[in-house]
Amino acid sequence: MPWRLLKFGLKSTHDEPRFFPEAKPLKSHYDVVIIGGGGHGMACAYYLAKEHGITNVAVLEQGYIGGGNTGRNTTIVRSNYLTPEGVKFYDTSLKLFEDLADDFDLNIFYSTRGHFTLAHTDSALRTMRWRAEVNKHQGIESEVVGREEIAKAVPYMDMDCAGHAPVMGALYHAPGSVARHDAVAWGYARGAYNRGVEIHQKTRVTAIRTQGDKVVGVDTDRGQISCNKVISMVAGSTPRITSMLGLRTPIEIFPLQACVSEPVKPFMDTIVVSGSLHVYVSQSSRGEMVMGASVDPSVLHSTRSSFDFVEGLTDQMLDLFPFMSRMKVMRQWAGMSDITPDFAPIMGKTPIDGFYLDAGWGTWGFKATPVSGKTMAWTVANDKTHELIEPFRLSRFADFDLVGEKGAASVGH
Amino acid sequence: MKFRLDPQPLEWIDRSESVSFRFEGQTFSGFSGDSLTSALLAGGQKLLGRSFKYHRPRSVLSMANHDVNALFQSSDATNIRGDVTPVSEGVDLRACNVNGTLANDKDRYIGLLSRFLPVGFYYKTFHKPKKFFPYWERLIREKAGLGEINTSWSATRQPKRYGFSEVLVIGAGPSGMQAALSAAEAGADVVLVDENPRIGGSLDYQLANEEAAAKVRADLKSRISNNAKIRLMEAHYAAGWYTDHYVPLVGPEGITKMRAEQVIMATGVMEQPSVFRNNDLPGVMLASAAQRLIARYAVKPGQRAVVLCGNDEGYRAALDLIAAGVEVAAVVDLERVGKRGEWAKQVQAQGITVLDHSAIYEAQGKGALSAVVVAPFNGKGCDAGKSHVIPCDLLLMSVGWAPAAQMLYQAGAKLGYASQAEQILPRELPQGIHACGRLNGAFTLEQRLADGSRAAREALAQLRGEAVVSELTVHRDTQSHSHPWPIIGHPKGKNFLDIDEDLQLKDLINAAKEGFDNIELMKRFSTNGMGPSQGKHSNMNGIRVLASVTGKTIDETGSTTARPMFHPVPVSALAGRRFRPERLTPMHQWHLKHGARMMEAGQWQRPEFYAPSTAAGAVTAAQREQSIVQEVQAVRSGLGLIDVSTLGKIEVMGPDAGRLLDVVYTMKMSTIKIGMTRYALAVDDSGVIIDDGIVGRIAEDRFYVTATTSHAAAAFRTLSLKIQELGLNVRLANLTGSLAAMNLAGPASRKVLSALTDVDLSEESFPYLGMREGTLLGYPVRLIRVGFVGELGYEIHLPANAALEVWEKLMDVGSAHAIRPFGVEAQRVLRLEKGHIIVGQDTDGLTNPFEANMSWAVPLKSKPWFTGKPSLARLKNSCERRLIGFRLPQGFSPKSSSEMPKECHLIIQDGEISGRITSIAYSPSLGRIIGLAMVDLPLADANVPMQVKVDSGAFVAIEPCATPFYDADGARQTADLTEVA
Amino acid sequence: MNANASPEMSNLSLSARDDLSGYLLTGPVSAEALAGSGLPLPQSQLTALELNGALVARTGTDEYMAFVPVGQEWAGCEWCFPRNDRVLVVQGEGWIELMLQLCQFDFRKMQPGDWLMASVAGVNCWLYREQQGGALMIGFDAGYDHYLSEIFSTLVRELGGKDLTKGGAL
Amino acid sequence: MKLLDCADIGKRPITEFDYLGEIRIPPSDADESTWADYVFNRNGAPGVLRERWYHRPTGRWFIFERDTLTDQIIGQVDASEVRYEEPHYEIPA
Repeated sequence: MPWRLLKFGLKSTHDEPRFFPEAKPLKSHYDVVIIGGGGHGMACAYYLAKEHGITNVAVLEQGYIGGGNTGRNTTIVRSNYLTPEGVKFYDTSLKLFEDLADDFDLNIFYSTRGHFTLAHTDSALRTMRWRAEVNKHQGIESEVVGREEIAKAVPYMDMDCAGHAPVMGALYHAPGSVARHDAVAWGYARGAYNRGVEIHQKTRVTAIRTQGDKVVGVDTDRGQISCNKVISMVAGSTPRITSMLGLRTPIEIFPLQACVSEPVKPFMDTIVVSGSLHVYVSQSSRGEMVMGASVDPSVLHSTRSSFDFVEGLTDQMLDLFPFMSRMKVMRQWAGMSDITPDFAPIMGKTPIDGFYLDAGWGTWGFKATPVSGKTMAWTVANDKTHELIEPFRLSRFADFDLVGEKGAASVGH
Repeated sequence: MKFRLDPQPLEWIDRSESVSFRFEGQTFSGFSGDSLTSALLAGGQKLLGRSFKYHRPRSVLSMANHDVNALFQSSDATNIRGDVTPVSEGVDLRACNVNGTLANDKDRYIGLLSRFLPVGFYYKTFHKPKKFFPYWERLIREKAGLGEINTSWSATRQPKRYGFSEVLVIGAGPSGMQAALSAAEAGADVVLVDENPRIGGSLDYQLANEEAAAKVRADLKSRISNNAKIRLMEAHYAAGWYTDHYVPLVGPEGITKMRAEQVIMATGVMEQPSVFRNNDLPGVMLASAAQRLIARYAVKPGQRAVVLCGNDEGYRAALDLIAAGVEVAAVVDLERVGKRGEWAKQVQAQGITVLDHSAIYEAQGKGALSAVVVAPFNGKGCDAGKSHVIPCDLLLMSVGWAPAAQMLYQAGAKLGYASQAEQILPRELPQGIHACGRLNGAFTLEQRLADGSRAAREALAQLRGEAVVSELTVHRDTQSHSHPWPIIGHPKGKNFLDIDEDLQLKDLINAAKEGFDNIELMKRFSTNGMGPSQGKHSNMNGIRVLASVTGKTIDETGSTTARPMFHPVPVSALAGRRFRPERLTPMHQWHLKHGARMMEAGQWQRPEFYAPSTAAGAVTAAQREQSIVQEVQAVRSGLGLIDVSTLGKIEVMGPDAGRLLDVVYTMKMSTIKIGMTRYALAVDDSGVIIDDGIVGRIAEDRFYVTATTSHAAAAFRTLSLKIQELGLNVRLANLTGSLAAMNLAGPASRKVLSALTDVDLSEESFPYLGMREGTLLGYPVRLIRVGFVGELGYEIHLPANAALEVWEKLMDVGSAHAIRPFGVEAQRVLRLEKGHIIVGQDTDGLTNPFEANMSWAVPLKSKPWFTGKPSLARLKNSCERRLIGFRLPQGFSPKSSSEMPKECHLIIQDGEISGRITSIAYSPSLGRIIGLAMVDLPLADANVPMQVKVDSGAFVAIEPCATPFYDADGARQTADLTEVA
Repeated sequence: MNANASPEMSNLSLSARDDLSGYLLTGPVSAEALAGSGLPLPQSQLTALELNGALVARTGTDEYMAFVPVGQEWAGCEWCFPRNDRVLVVQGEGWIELMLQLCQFDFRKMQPGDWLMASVAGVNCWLYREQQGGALMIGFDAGYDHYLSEIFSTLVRELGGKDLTKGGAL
Repeated sequence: MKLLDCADIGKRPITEFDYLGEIRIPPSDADESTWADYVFNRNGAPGVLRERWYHRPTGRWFIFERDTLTDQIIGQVDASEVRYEEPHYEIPA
């Protein structure tokens, strides 16, 4: 029972503790500097402090906490990926998500809804079965379902898609969930702050200083810091940071757009994704339909919106949900997806001693927030890449040992 | 009590045409031209809705498309905005988000709990214990959202169109009308757009009773309607500004996507509310809302009014109330009447009491305004001790404006707070963007007109490429029209800052105290400005509160990102007509007539299989399986014909043609002899297989290339890219649509075809993998002996307009050999029997040729260069898996399909995933199930039975075996089988 | 936008040009082959010329698209390939309003004799305004005929015009 | 929607183009790390890139210098400027 609310009612003042620290000057030295105050950055600081006792840490955020991709994604959490290493990684994350509210003592509205990935062609259905089989083998709840099961969960969906490329089946992933993305960043930030970590917003890193191949400090627009461990957790800004060190990566930045409808009374309890129609939709706890599609076709370092995005999305959406034509789109925005050639992240140590990378999060970063924080904290604390993220090492490209996630993606559409 | 006024000079309603409709079960009648809200008010219905969180009674606020508390729903629409939606005969409306009825909303008691529901309360509770959260969540979700959706509604789509203009003027108020006229009179092609059904803007409701304005209005409107260079678009709002001056204009008939070279923003300003206790009571509204009700709809907004003024405009509103017969009990001035202008003098001349340095401390009333509490105000807060009550049923708030600058921000303009004007004003404007009128701080009629001409002058200069120094600030008013702090605290709260979201002043202050003390974090934690009006009447006050709490300036505090859409846009307008290109082969109708079940292949439609003509409609799985088997047997034993017109078909000509193909494909193409073809495999830079096809040589400098259906466009593009990159002397012709193609395959193919073509089909002069040109039924034709399905056969390529006739002739002549048309599914089985791969099925996004068991197609030594060569050189000795053939025991037929191995089932060894089935099918030719599997090494080479995990979870053993499974030495496709055995 | 052309009395019509055979010519000899057969030779790229019912567009350094009236003998040349284009024609009052629903181009600026290659309802097309009468020809691969003809037919009827491609159904 | 201002065809909407990314010249006889760098790594930081765009309706190629931060097209580059010789690669013995 929400007894907690009684206390608000009975007291006239509202003396809740701060989530984040007041703005303070930078210290001259920190043991660890985390660039990026989004979900991943805050999670890493949280686990460094909580699990490794490392608290002389500064999180440097150029904008505001959670203002990057953390606040711009469509908040889906799932683990029905294709490769064994991908499935292990995301499933660890999903299990961590389930306990975050308790860990933070903050309601992140983690709501398990079930997740349908629709297949409209034979080849798409084959890929669904491939993912289902790999998932099941690793104990993940994931199976190929036919039109009847889909109709039971989403009775209002037109499976014949206005007579064009009807839905043939879907990959159903019962643990698929959504969560309040801001709250995840706030929860981790508060947890880190309460354990002594410093959080500096409106602080932009302008250079990373090295001696030989070793990190020795960071320059910011609010002063210089000396430190021997720097972690880049900036997703869409990764190339700007890695180019400071002359570190070459395959990452390219593509805008990923999304939009919301005006709020309506909730009717959709599950998450629906269509591979070939390139759309995904779920209904937020406020009643808005949160809708997205694939990344823009060309590189751009911007979160500008485009009109042809919302035109294409709504056109495809009406094939599945004709009644949505009576709704209105209220707002559209964009994030900056750091895309990799094999649709898998780039994590762990780098050739530069003391510089660690957590990047390549494309359109799959939010769901990895807890596990990336945890494994990167372990990696930094031990200066050794955690075994769960070994397959995502930067050197895999030079070794021609790409992660197989791309295998399904390009075939599945 | 009469609410409808006598005819107003500029009213929009047509009194000759009454319109009746129902609201909450009651019948109302308005006039055509009324909005739903104005007709309801005219019918005495003041209560229009309930607030989102506390379900407090709500009515009119703006009459400018921000009234999110006057949202209605009908049987076929939801979230209908009463303040701007025209009445329509017979519509039956209900209020949104009420539990029960509007008058008796059972959720109205939530307001009493508000003490227990502070800002962000839902983050602080309901999550412990974890298993109860779903229960709480369901409760919260039921209360969430506004209008209801009926999921059986059909899709409605409104056509969209493109529009073009040299100068687009957004907003047809005085400055916008003047800007359009000045631009048009200087020769520009102008579009003038306004979201209201009629132009005039504030000229027609704020200055309706102004003598000086009448002449200006008549003059502007007549010159606009007579100017051929101005295209007027009323009742269209601009959804947002997008790259390169692309502005979608949303109207009742759908969207016009306007491309302009210059954009003049004359979007005006949005009146801001004052924040005081119960400022949300029905009867409390923005002054401009009352003026709109009077001037446009001849609706009397109340009987006895108090007007709260932070500027001159409040006095104008007071005069308009008096003219409309509303008693003005008092004018409450946040500063002093002495500093006001002419309108204040006229109000005093009418004996109206004016209370200087005063503010509204509290509004009172049960369900509607009945009185206000006025108290001395020192610019920061009220002295509650010296307050007094004034009974009234109408309170107008005229305390200031926020610029409608969303599109300026989207276009990249820099804006900043001008303390002289107490308003955010444009500072730097990007190329092609101009701002004028009240949006730019010009407030008197003269200033607004002069600013419109200025903006037009500068737009014309930029249009003509002339350098121009902008005089952006020249016509700005010297005195302010907004009060910097119309925000009054109250110990008992209910002083709403965001009326949409039911956010009280303390909620924002507390959010900042909890660390959410920057504008973006405060918005997300408190949800200020996240409601359907997107902060139009709450963002500015929100910035003022945060600035005061943090001690920063307005500019330092900044503002949240102004995102499209300006007003929510119907999905039916956004989606527009359904344009999904579909491409059909010349034999399409024939296929349909002969029972073909079509499947999508990119934009093409292709026959999947041919159901017996007896089967109408859906076909059972067994019928489908049987048709496919019969088609396969026809090809193996007699004759089959498949439409392959969807293949990519490209002619490559010129001295460097051979070199080009050597670069693009792995194997040497420049050594193909004239009249012969070769299998062509394409990989990308990283060595991954992306396409395969056939290359045939027509002449020394001319080749004919085919590519898979899905890769056809990309294949042509890659060839043309290499030509440009390497500067090769080659020409291309994309004949994918110009030529049709069909594959006549089967032992009788030579016999049947030779009767119809002048090409010598003998084995000596037309060997396997040969390519010959000639005629067929008099049409020019190119015949290729391809091996995909593994029978003697001829792929016939000819002009598309000749294809149907040839197809029907072949079917006719072939009937003697039991010819059957066959589809993609049968082709898949036939090619599988020959062990051929399908790119994209047997290979995935990472498969290289060595894994696909095609090292024979990778001549690393003999070719100096081909795309991907260095990658393949590296991958050659780091291959970790291989594609192998397998079969199931003769007669294997499981009870249920859950026991049958399927494509993408996994091969498991010692509990580890060691491979997957890529292709599997019953082979009619071998009478057993065969397939291909991508298997990890060393298992792939061990040549031992492998375990496949099937749907049921059981394991089925599969036995590796060499491919091709059928006619291993290829005798059937190379032998001279002139007679069927 | 000025009010829709009132449906009843518009002279907007949709018809088709089935009297043309299309060819793609490429390579150094193509200009010579065109001139040799009395066909017009456009000088700059992406422009077109009409002569005696034939239409020739220059689409590359030495690449041309030629549309020759059926029956007019045409020798062709070494690298000359038959095209399989369907050609629709839109003319009459409201043709601009129709095209603005399908193609992002300011058709008010398209003069007779202008050649344009753009996407129409998602299909790559060539467009040309005839010298006489200014009717707009829209050419595309005939595989899209079913799709595009239906769209044009619907739009023409919606704008009060007549679809003359549907045989007698006026 | 962004317009690309092209020689010969004027300003056409970005939706009529395919984006082929930054111009990259394959190195000849490259060692393994140089070649892997060419295949996979990109200049991902915001800045001016020379990119290829393919206009589908005309089948023409355009090379633009574009600032990937501001999306401003700085200029058009002639194809001859970025032409390269056919690379070669000998199998290490």
